[in-house]
Amino acid sequence: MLNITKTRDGKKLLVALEGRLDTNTAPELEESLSDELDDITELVIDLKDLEYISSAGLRVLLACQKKMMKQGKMTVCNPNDVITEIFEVTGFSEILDIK
Amino acid sequence: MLNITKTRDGKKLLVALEGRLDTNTAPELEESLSDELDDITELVIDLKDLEYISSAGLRVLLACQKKMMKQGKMTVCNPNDVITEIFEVTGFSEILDIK
Amino acid sequence: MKTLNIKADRKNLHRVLAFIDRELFNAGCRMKTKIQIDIAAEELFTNIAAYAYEDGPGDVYIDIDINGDPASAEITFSDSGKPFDPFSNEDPDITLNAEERSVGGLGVYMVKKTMDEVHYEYSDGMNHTTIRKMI
Amino acid sequence: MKTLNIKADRKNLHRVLAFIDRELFNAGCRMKTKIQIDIAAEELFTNIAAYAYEDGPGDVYIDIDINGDPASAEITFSDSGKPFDPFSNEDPDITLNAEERSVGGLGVYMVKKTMDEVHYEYSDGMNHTTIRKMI
Ligand SMILES: Nc1ncnc2c1ncn2[C@@H]1O[C@H](COP(=O)(O)OP(=O)(O)O)[C@@H](O)[C@H]1O
Ligand SMILES: Nc1ncnc2c1ncn2[C@@H]1O[C@H](COP(=O)(O)OP(=O)(O)O)[C@@H](O)[C@H]1O
Repeated sequence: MLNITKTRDGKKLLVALEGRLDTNTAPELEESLSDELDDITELVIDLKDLEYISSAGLRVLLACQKKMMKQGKMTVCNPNDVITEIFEVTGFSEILDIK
Repeated sequence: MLNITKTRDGKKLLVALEGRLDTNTAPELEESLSDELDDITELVIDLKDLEYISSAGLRVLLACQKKMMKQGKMTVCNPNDVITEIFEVTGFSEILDIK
Repeated sequence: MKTLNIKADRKNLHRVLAFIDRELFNAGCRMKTKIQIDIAAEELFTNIAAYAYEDGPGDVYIDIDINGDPASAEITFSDSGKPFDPFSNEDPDITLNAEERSVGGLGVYMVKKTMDEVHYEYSDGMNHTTIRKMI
Repeated sequence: MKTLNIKADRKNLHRVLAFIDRELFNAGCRMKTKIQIDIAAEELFTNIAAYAYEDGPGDVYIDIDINGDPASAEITFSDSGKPFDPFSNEDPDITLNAEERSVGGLGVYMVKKTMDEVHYEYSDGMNHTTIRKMI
């Protein structure tokens, strides 16, 4: 299960994820953000309540990062221990701006 | 999340539960069984893949047990450690026929 | 110590558990203990949601503190609803058979039985209900 | 040792994880280790679902065995799809920046990096892919 909470403030979008970003739920996030990012210059993805991420989830984060590099910036915050480790071993800690 | 899988064999009904039987999902089980039990004489509830049960879940099991005592029998099987302990401290291990 | 401030609404149960689980996770808690603590937290939170406030959901503050060696999780639910000590309820008679059993009173009883310690206090106009369990 | 026999269909992922989690739970596994093992199992199972069988989902057998002191979980995925050693793939270049990075090849790499041991064997017409992790 994945809960996605989006809060928009002008050209800034905060996306809070809760639950699991896995092969079954990653398409939901992709879908939920697809129309939303066009006029956004600052994207913040809050992982505080995200328990779990698999490569399907990393793929969506990478696609967002690529898009946002063209039009502004993206920050990822509050990953838990397991997710921090996943970011490290996959090199995503170098690619993403993690707070 | 709760997955309910029902398998009917004449007057016997096997209900396999998977996930969590909590305050939010217990009504789903109640609803799912409400029309189903009328002509059943043997009800088996398989808890093998049930992780979690709260008092809301016990309430539904008790209601099923009361109904089935009038018309046949009910068995509950494969509870995990946590659920076995819950059955013990609440006296449900005396009320239910647990396999 | 971490605190979550949330509306006492049953729909928020998964947020409450996500908050608690994160702290238990960081403390290296075992799966079984986590599930027991989650069940106890569900019982207390849904009772506050159901009974504490008469005119729609009020606030609940949930504090979690992990301390000691061996480590314990101590979780306090605070609400400003009507004063009520859940642990003063009479225990249900668990020796009754199915026909005689009613369905009430099991939640708080499960909390008492599965936690290592429970505690209630009314102060500053608030109910403070605390559970403690070794993790 | 416990075995689950299931169709290699992504929709069955939660059943695979429920099966694995139950054994980890009974063995007193910590939450963090459980999540790491679940992620690795997801990667291997979804790869079999995506690539192993050409004409619709075939069977997968999942064995889990917990042994040793300190205890390890050893999980083997067996399928009779096309012979393929996932651990022979070249590792992705994780030093590339976002623009240069492609999205493939991360799954198996995560498994290698987060498990204590991985192993592949083709025998009796089946792929046997094994992971081991101390719990
Ligand atoms: N926070 C609370 N505020 C007021 N009354 C409460 C509160 N929690 C529990 N109660 C009362 O205690 C009773 C027993 O609660 P519980 O053991 O959870 O069982 P149940 O909710 O199934 O009746 C409830 O029926 C309710 O009358
Ligand atoms: N069980 C399998 N059978 C056949 N090919 C596989 C299998 N598992 C993985 N592969 C191949 O290995 C590649 C890398 O897999 P993986 O690391 O999971 O990344 P991704 O699936 O994102 O490409 C896949 O693209 C696929 O070509």
